[in-house]
Amino acid sequence: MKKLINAPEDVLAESLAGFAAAHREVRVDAATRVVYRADPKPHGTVALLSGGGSGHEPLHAGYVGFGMLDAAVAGQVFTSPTPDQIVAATNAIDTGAGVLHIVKNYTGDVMNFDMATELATGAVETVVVADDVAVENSTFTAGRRGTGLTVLLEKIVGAAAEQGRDLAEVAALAWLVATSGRSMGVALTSSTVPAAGRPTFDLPDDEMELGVGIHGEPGRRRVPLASAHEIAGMLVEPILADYNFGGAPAVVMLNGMGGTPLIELYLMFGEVKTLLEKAGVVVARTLVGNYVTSLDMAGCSVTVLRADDEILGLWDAPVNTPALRWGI
Amino acid sequence: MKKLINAPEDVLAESLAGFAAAHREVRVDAATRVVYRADPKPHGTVALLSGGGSGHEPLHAGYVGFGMLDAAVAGQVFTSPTPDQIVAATNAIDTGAGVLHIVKNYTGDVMNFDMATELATGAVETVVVADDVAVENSTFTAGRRGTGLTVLLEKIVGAAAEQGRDLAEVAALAWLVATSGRSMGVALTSSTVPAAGRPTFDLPDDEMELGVGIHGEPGRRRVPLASAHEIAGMLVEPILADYNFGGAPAVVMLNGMGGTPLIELYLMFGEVKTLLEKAGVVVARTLVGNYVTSLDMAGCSVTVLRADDEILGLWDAPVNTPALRWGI
Amino acid sequence: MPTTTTQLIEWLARFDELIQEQRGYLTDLDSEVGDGDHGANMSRGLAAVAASFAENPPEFADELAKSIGMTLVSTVGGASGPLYGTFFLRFGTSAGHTTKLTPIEFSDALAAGLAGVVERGKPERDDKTMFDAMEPAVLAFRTGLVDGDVRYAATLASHAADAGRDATADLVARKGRASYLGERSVGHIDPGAASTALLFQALSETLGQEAA
Amino acid sequence: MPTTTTQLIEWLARFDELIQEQRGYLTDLDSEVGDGDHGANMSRGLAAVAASFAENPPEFADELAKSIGMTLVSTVGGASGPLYGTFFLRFGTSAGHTTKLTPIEFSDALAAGLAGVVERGKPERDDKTMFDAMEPAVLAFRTGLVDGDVRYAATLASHAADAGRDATADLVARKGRASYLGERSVGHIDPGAASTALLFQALSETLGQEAA
Ligand SMILES: Nc1ncnc2c1ncn2[C@@H]1O[C@H](COP(=O)(O)OP(=O)(O)O)[C@@H](O)[C@H]1O
Ligand SMILES: Nc1ncnc2c1ncn2[C@@H]1O[C@H](COP(=O)(O)OP(=O)(O)O)[C@@H](O)[C@H]1O
Ligand SMILES: [Mg+2]
Ligand SMILES: [Mg+2]
Ligand SMILES: [Mg+2]
Ligand SMILES: [Mg+2]
Repeated sequence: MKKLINAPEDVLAESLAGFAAAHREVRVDAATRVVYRADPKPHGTVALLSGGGSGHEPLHAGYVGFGMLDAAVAGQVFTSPTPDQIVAATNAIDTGAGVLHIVKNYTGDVMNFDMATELATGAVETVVVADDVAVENSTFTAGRRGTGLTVLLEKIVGAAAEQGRDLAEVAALAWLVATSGRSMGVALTSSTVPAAGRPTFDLPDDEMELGVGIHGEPGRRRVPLASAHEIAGMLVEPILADYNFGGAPAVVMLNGMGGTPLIELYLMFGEVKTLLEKAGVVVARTLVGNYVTSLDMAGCSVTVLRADDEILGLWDAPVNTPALRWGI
Repeated sequence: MKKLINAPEDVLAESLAGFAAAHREVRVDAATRVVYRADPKPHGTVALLSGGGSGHEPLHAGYVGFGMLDAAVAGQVFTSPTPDQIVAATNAIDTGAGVLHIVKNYTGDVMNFDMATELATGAVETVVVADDVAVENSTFTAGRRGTGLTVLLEKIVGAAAEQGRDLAEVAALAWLVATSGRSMGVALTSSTVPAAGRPTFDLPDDEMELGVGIHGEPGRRRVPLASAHEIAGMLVEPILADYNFGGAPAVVMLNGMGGTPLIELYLMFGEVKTLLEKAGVVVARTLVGNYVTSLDMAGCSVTVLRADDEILGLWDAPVNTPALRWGI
Repeated sequence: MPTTTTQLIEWLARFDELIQEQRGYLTDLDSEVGDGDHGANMSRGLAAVAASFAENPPEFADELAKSIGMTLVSTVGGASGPLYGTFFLRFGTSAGHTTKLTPIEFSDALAAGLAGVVERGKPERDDKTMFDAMEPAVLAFRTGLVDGDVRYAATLASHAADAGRDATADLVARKGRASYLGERSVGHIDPGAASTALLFQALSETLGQEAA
Repeated sequence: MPTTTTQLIEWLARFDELIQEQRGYLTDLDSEVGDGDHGANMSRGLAAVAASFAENPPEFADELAKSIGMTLVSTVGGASGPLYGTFFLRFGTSAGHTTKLTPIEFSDALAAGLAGVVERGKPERDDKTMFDAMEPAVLAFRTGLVDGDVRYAATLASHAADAGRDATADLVARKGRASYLGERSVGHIDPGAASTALLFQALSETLGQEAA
């Protein structure tokens, strides 16, 4: 395992410490592993909390700041945080208007956030993101996984919260976004969990894992390595087959898994955009880069969100976080 | 070779096309491979041009926009652009106040920019960035390589140009910055040039290349794989040995080489900052992420720039580019 | 012979020993159908529980079980943390503010814990989860009391849990991470079912000793 | 017998053939001490020059050499592009607006090209660059004219270039990418010196044929 780390068990704590050292605009509580805004929201504004296993940086801590999250709770690498951490963060950011929990749909995350909700003092609403079309029959599974759409939701709903909308309105918008987007990913290599020390799965040089999760869970199927053009098709097709984006403007993210350089991500985006437009999708806003990663995994994912003028307006609204910043 | 590409010879053109599709704020001239601001600077303002071989994304195209570059010229992967491209870009962005060429110190880049300068119609000044302390006795070599400091220089000098300073003042500031910063890098793996199809150099699982360049040129020496803490020492020490940063505030960048995830980069930054502060360096501003890459190489580099209030002010000034954005 | 809080502590202490012994085995099972952290998660959690016994633990069953539950909830993480945590939280509520539990009270507490797991994870029979080891074990314990003592009941429960664990191998996972594998999950024992079997093995060993 | 612009074209056409033949060899040399693109760079550039001859090339030496220079400059890239480009740009300026060059005029044009390379890259003797093959070749050509024709001069030049190329193997690079290697560059022939040897091989073959 070749990594810029010290002892594997210290990776999370030390990385959070470096994050705190790098960003004055956030405050990190090392004990509970929670990242907060340095200057909290005005009283009476709905607060947003997200969190999950680590290893997906910049998700979630990188999105703490004006226009997005109020706090992010970090679990161990690929392991959901615990209720006590979540409760501490929830109570700390509640300005009296309640807190929205943004949860990626994994059994562990859902149950830990559920328990935290039962223990929290103030009002809590929860939105569960389950955008990964790679998981097919969700009736016989834990349901679709939460992946790339989480970033778009945190941005859009975060902007709405800054406007002073109440908890019910914020939660309703969150559910609208959560149900209007789809994602699909591919891995060219496996990620290596520091504690494990070896790749989670072996992938031959001439194969790739299509429909992969962000924890190195296996994907839909293993297929021969293909060209960027063909891969774009394999990602876009199941997304379009699953939801009708026709006509409406869309926010499109081409996300890197952590180990793939920008020169490739831009090339992939070109392919994806062409396919989407051929299918009648109006690509209104775009995001290209490493936004929801899986440690050092090479690969990418595509997220498409059906939008309208209101959602585009919230997307364009000022945001000022370590990983996403504009209009400010 | 596992990459999200089509034919290797098309990587540059297709990646530029994707870049253009992703960013409305820039305009890409496919014929000359030049990226321009969508809306040019006001007449009479000094323009900034940089460029070099591709494979270092987001450098340079990602820094085209308000507060930084006016255009970026892209050469083939790891091969400098040609004078005709540079001349076209120079003449196109000259608003009458002249153009500053920001050149990384590689023989090919220097000579191609020199020829372009001879052929350009308007006034041109050139600053050469040579910040890589890994190259020891520059009298018997082509001199130190230009690496991470280039980003800091483009940001700071770009802000000065927006203020309306004249070409002489802008060039003088550029040289001040170029001579006040130092960088040092390490590679855990080799990058793979698409056209070559195989890693540029073989690196055993238990070794790393210390003082590596950004084209996969060999480094200062090959050493056993070490902990993040030890690596931080190997990077910071030669930087501090080469230049006196004592007392003054510094801008510090912890840069990823392209294949190393953010969780590791933040951990490394924590180590580096601690060492710098122990040595009396005042870390006033920080940048952590993939800013000057070497395709998919795993590793990182540290850049330290000695600053003062004027330089910090220019650093904090608004910038609005695809890869660097704040205050706007 | 009623069960004492001291025995509850012994039970969990033994569970901790078994988890630390079997950590690698649980991890391997989870690597095949999940994300390979069940061993680490349980070992972290039970070590914390054992540590909490060092500085004088509560003497009443409700407080003790709740502190065990809260410790598991706040240290295990993942899916198994809330599940095992809820099991002991509900166990405590049912046990009540006492230092001794009659066999029936103990059996009711186990049933309450099981109900908590069902509420938390909504597992159904044959979903290939810890429930498939826990439900038969809790039922067997109650059956055992019909014509035997807690020791006999615990032995039946442990055997039932083992059988339930082994049976998960033939099932297609429909809950948790393993469910993403669909058919590919067949042929592998569920890691949570395996750790639950250890929980009941520890119980029968503890109560067994006492009666010996 | 003066040299004609037709012969200049034949010279470069032959140079192109040799570069395409030796592309892999040049790349291997550059992989050892540089970044492994010299073969690709030169092949891209000379192919473009050859292509430019297709639609009727300029008939005057100055215009022809300048178009060759500009083509190289705008297609080769890297360090060798400006160097070979400047060589032909200066060659053209010195040759002047004529269709025939006397032996001395031709020799002067080569010397002007060499001076351009020196101006552009500031190479010094034994820096382990193309200069170490080019300088002896240009001097040998002039010497050859003292008691021989252009054909004899070109043969001497080619031999001198080969000798200069081979001698770079023993040198420590002090210019270009290879210089980062320091001592580690010893034992490897400089790729630019190798391509320059091909340039003069092409010259002697071209003028040789003509006279034959
Ligand atoms: N919905 C559920 N109901 C009951 N048990 C579950 C459920 N989901 C998962 N489990 C149990 O949790 C175990 C996995 O625990 P663990 O690996 O520690 O957490 P995670 O799956 O989050 O990594 C599974 O083997 C299964 O027995
Ligand atoms: N300063 C210089 N002066 C003369 N020749 C040089 C100089 N620097 C490099 N060269 C020549 O250029 C050759 C390398 O060319 P090439 O590989 O095409 O460009 P790059 O080094 O930019 O990749 C070297 O082998 C050397 O002969
Ligand atoms: Mg887990
Ligand atoms: Mg090169
Ligand atoms: Mg697990
Ligand atoms: Mg080269």
